[in-house]
Amino acid sequence: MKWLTAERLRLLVPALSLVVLLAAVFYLQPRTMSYTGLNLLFNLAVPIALATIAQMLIMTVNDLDLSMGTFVSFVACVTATFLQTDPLTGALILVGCIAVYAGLGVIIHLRNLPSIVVTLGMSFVWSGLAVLLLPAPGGVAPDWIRWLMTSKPPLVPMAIVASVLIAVIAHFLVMRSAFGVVIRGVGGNERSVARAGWSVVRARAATYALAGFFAVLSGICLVGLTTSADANIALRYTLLSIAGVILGGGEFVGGRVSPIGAVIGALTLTLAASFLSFLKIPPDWQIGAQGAILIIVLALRLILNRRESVEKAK
Amino acid sequence: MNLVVRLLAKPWIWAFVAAFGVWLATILFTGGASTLGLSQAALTFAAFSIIVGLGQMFVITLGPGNVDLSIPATMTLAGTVALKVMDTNNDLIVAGIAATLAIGIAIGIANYGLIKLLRIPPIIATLSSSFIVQSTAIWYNRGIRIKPPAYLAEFSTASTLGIPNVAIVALVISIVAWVLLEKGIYGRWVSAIGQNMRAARLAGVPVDGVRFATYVFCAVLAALCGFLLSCFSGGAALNMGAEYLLTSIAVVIIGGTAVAGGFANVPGIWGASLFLFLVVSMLNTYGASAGVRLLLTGLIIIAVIIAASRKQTV
Amino acid sequence: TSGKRIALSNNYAGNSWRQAMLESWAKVTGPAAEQGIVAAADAFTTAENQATEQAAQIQNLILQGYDAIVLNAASPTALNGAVKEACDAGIVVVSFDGIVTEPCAYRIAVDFAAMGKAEVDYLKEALPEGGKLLEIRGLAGVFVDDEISKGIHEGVAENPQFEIVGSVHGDWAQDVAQKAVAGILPSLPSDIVGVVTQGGDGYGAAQAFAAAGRPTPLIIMGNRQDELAWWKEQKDASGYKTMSVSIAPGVSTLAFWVAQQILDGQKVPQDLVVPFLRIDQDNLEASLESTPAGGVANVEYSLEDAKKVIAEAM
Amino acid sequence: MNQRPQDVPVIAVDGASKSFGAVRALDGVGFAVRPGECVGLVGHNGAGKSTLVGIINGGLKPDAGAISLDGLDATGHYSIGEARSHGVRCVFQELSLCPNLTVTENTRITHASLKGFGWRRRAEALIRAKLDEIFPGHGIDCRTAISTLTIAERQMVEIATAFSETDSKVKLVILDEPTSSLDASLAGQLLAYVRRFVSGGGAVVLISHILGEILSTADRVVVMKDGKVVGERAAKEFSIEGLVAAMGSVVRARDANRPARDVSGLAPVLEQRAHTRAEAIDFVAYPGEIIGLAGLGGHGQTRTLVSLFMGQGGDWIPRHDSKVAFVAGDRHVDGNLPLWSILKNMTITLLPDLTRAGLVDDRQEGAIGKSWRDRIEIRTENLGNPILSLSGGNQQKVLFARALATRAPVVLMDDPMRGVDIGTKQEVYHMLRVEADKGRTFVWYSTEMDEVCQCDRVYVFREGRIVAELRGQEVTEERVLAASFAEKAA
Ligand SMILES: Nc1ncnc2c1ncn2[C@@H]1O[C@H](COP(=O)(O)OP(=O)(O)OP(=O)(O)O)[C@@H](O)[C@H]1O
Ligand SMILES: Nc1ncnc2c1ncn2[C@@H]1O[C@H](COP(=O)(O)OP(=O)(O)OP(=O)(O)O)[C@@H](O)[C@H]1O
Ligand SMILES: [Mg+2]
Ligand SMILES: [Mg+2]
Repeated sequence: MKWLTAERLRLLVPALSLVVLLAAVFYLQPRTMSYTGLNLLFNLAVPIALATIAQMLIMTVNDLDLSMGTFVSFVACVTATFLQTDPLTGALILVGCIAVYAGLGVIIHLRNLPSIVVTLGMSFVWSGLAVLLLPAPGGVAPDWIRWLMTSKPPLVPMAIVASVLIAVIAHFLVMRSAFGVVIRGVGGNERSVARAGWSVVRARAATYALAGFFAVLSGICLVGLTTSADANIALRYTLLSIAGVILGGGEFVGGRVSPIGAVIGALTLTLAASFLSFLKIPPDWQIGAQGAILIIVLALRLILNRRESVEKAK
Repeated sequence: MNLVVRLLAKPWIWAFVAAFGVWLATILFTGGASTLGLSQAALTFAAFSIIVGLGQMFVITLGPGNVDLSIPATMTLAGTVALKVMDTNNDLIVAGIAATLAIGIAIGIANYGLIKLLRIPPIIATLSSSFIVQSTAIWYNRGIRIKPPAYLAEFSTASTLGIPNVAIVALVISIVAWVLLEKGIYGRWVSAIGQNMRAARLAGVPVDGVRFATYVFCAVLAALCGFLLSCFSGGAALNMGAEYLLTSIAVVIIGGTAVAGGFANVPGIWGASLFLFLVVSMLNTYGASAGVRLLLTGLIIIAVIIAASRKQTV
Repeated sequence: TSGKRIALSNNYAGNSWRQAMLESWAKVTGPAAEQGIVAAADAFTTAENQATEQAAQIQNLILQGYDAIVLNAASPTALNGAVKEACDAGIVVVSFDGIVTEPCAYRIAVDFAAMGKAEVDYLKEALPEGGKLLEIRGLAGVFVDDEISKGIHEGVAENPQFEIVGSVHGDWAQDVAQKAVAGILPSLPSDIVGVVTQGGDGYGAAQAFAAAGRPTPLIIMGNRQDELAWWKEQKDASGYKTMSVSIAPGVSTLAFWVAQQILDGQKVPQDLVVPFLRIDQDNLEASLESTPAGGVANVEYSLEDAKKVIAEAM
Repeated sequence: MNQRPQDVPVIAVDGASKSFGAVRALDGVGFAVRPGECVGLVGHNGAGKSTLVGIINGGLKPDAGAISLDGLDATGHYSIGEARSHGVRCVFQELSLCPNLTVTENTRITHASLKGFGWRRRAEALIRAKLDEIFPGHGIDCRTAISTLTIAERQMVEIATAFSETDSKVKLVILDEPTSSLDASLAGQLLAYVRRFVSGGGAVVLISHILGEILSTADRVVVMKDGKVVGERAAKEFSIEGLVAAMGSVVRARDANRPARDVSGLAPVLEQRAHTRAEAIDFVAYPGEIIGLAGLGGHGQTRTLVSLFMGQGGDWIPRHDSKVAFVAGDRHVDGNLPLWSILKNMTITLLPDLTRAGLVDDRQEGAIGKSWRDRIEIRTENLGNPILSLSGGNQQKVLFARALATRAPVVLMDDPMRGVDIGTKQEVYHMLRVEADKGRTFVWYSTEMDEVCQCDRVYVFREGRIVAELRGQEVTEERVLAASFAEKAA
């Protein structure tokens, strides 16, 4: 089985879990097997998928972003306020945010700081800015994003179209493009990339900026779905995005990531929650069941990891 | 002079410098009148972060990706169960402590079981188990608040020679942790595993045993902290651990422990815990709004980290 | 309405108020379903207190074909997208406690601002000469926190004899409030006459004052049993006087009946107001008696109560 | 002065000095490479070879000294980028590929000009052609990730990448111990290619501790010692003994192969059954033996050693009387604990013996560290220095001490002499003999035939299993090679 490379194998597990979960959901609730059904199942996964891609980019260079959730919340606040009332200022703020991300990459590299600490600090900063901007929930989504997120393309619902698009674009950027090779190289062996004459600072800054860009998209899409924002709207995206990357076969260190897997991971996580609500678990255990399902899905990786190691041994 | 240079080289010094700075800024506001009260309050509340921080420190030292996110849920479960077991009865204190320890040990075993047997990355494994633990706490007593036995309530809120009892407990635990880390073979092993797990294994370190013990140790400390906190605050609440998720990680890394593992230090946890409490007090004292408070907390954390960092040496 | 199915979408279960709310729901809807008044009344809770997660949950409830969704929302605005989808699918949405602004939904609101103002009105009576106040707020960035605080500040503006000299966020959690108050207390003047709160935090504030060795000022209480019990203790010992304002968790049952009435084809106004639960010096004992140890003071509603509330609003 | 083009050095450093803290790694070195020559660079561990390479490569800035490229002064603005654009390439001793990327993608990392539409196709063609040219019949799939390749294959890829050209011509390639992970036949292919490259006008700097290949391949040999150049002559004028003398160590007379040890009546100390379906020989070790594991690189020797080690347990409960100790060869991956001091690195395996009631006895630890430092001459004044402050060879000695200091009756060695200078090797060989005579068993995987031939008994590996066992006088280069290639040769 030559075609079953380690990389493909890594994709297979998340894909398989998604299919199994989807089959289970279809079985439990046949209503979901429709255009609107699928859209409702998956549309809130779109911003999560974008945040997951952003987290994945950071993880590509062996870093971790603990401020993802607060950052997306902040972007959502900006989108629902400035971007709506004063698009130019709003856009400038968002561009500024991306620049801040690039700056974080530079500082983390130059001062040799652990990304976890810096982003932990940043999570307070973004959260503070969001609270200052929107002390109480509110704001209104700009019409164009509202239109985009609720548009109904023929045959395939928007949620699926958007997910596929995100996966394809991210795959091209990270796995196929010449730029993607360099940033994955930084994750794999930073020293050798530097020795080959690349500026690792610039690579890291670019990666962070790109991650910031995807996170900004995530915040905008989120507001498009919810119609308004609050300062805590996306806090759980931090852990969700990390879980999505891992579920999708990515690893914390070594530049081993899979954008398609990450998107599938995000979809799987969203679907897992739905699956549970279709199961009608007693309220006491609804939270626990989410933990259980995470464990089960991740345990699936075990079986295939075994295969992978057998493969390697050969 | 020499002493100053040596002190400045210590990784934990910056946390203390920062803590002292905000302490000074706060008492200056009242012209020194609040010195004693503030110091006592700081010691009291820092004690809880110190106890969970110590456990988290050993886990983080195990190397990249190791972190325990089940600390808040463990605290909650231990607090609720222990108080229900004791049921305000002074005679059952021993039973309550036994229940606390048993819960810590059980959760530690479960966490490492997930990590080892199912090969789930620790960050996700402990997150998943925390959901289950949280559900158990909800199911167990539905958030009913039971008062601690009078002895315990008295002990945990009183002071000895002006030092809060909880701070003394934290000090004792810290000394034990310091000896384990700096003088004991266990500390060596943890540090070796954190630097290079494979090399440590090939050097004869019982990797599984040490990692297992560390996760159990961390969970036991979390349980103990939950127990103390619920006695201190007059009852366990279902959300009482929530703020210790980020705090436990933050005190470890602000305290100068290497996020990448392999290097830990105990004094820094004290500096960082005091700092985190004092910075909020300072901003409250100066009347900062929630947004500004969060913003400044984040910026101060980043500033401390940058001050403590060294330039990248290529 | 014997064929109709009603769902409760709840965003948080991590404190005793929410637990009491879920219990009231089960207590009232269980018999209603048995008697065939409705076909089903299921409760759903999200794992984390997040608007995005709840939005996904609402979308799932739509897919499951519920006829009505009773909603305690994580955000007044961020769920509007999902609520609109539900309305478009012909589902009745009744929000309570955490209400939503989407016009198609019904709202059972508590006038939070009035609640805040009532606190100051009481203080005006109890402390005619005025004085310095400490404010304990809830969770930053949340609608309820903002509203209550607004009411309080309005009240203080109208009564210049009062002055708020400090303000902290207690996140509606007793231990967080205790910590925040302990941190700011040393730097506050010693002549604090009153503490205005948002409920759930009064006991923590009392503990903090006691720990700092300060005389206990007049602390407005919430409806947790430990707050009431503490108040009773103080009252018996020294004639301590205060009041308690809160929302009864049983309001979930009112929402249930309102939803049932709407499904029954009754005309119901879009906006209903429920009075907040107020306990005074003279009805303290009675309330305390009916409150389970460690629980929350509560009122459950019957179909008749609901009809009365609706009729009053017409 | 009128110089012919081939006399203008591709690169020349003059009076280069470099210190790392108190360590003076380079001390006024003059070094030049001309087109069309292969310069051999030799010296004991820590002599400063890698540091010199770093300076030529642009990765390290010298504290003093001048650098010129093609006769033009480049001092001050010399950098990695500058070096690369002048066609200077480097193959580092420790592999510097990205393990998560494929062979093709690694080529892209080294060649910044491979970009834009269709870069992948171009990169693949480029690297495949070069691999075919240097190592005919290599059998490497360019689309697989580096992490799935064996060490030898990775080394081949790295070498091929360095020699491949895109926009700028490759003028100088520095090979820092390129053959340490290659078996004899691959090393031969490489050295033959180096000669071809040189005769085509390229320049090569070859660093190796295998002096035979230096003498056979280089035109000129530069000898370094303690940060200085102490000898420089045409290769023909050197003999191995002469080179060693110049480096400052003396070659000991090689022990003649000894008769097979009589192991009858002894109980084996370690055994492992072959568990492959294919025909294979079981592994057995008796007290006092030095057992060699031979065969081509990457045919299961390391895996066998690791499984012998892991098979002894100790994952959960520390073993107080562990039967085995391990000496890592790939020290960055399997050996070093990089944050620690030399002392802590040395005593980690021994630690349970130095522990009472869970607490480590610092005094005893220090004493043991000192005695081992003196016994195997680790070049450091303070054992409290970080392990990474030692040169590669000295780090390796620390790993040796780590294993030898224990009471374990069996020592497993995973090609432990990689990058160790010849003087040190001789000392270690001697030490092994002495320990073996005392009854210790050594299981020794080595890629160097010299070392294999010193063993009492040799297991030859092919495709993950043991295919031959040679004893005593049977242990000869020819027999080992014959067994390694048996099927292919047929
Ligand atoms: N980055 C560094 N930091 C500290 N010391 C260093 C560093 N690099 C080299 N050294 C020291 O400089 C000296 C020369 O080292 P170098 O690596 O150049 O020796 P070498 O000849 O390559 O030895 P080997 O044959 O063992 O590789 C050694 O003593 C080494 O410890
Ligand atoms: N960042 C660093 N800090 C301290 N020492 C370093 C650092 N980088 C390299 N060294 C040391 O400098 C020396 C040269 O490094 P290098 O990695 O080239 O080893 P090497 O010469 O290839 O080793 P070997 O002798 O096994 O071939 C080694 O002793 C290495 O440990
Ligand atoms: Mg070297
Ligand atoms: Mg070397």
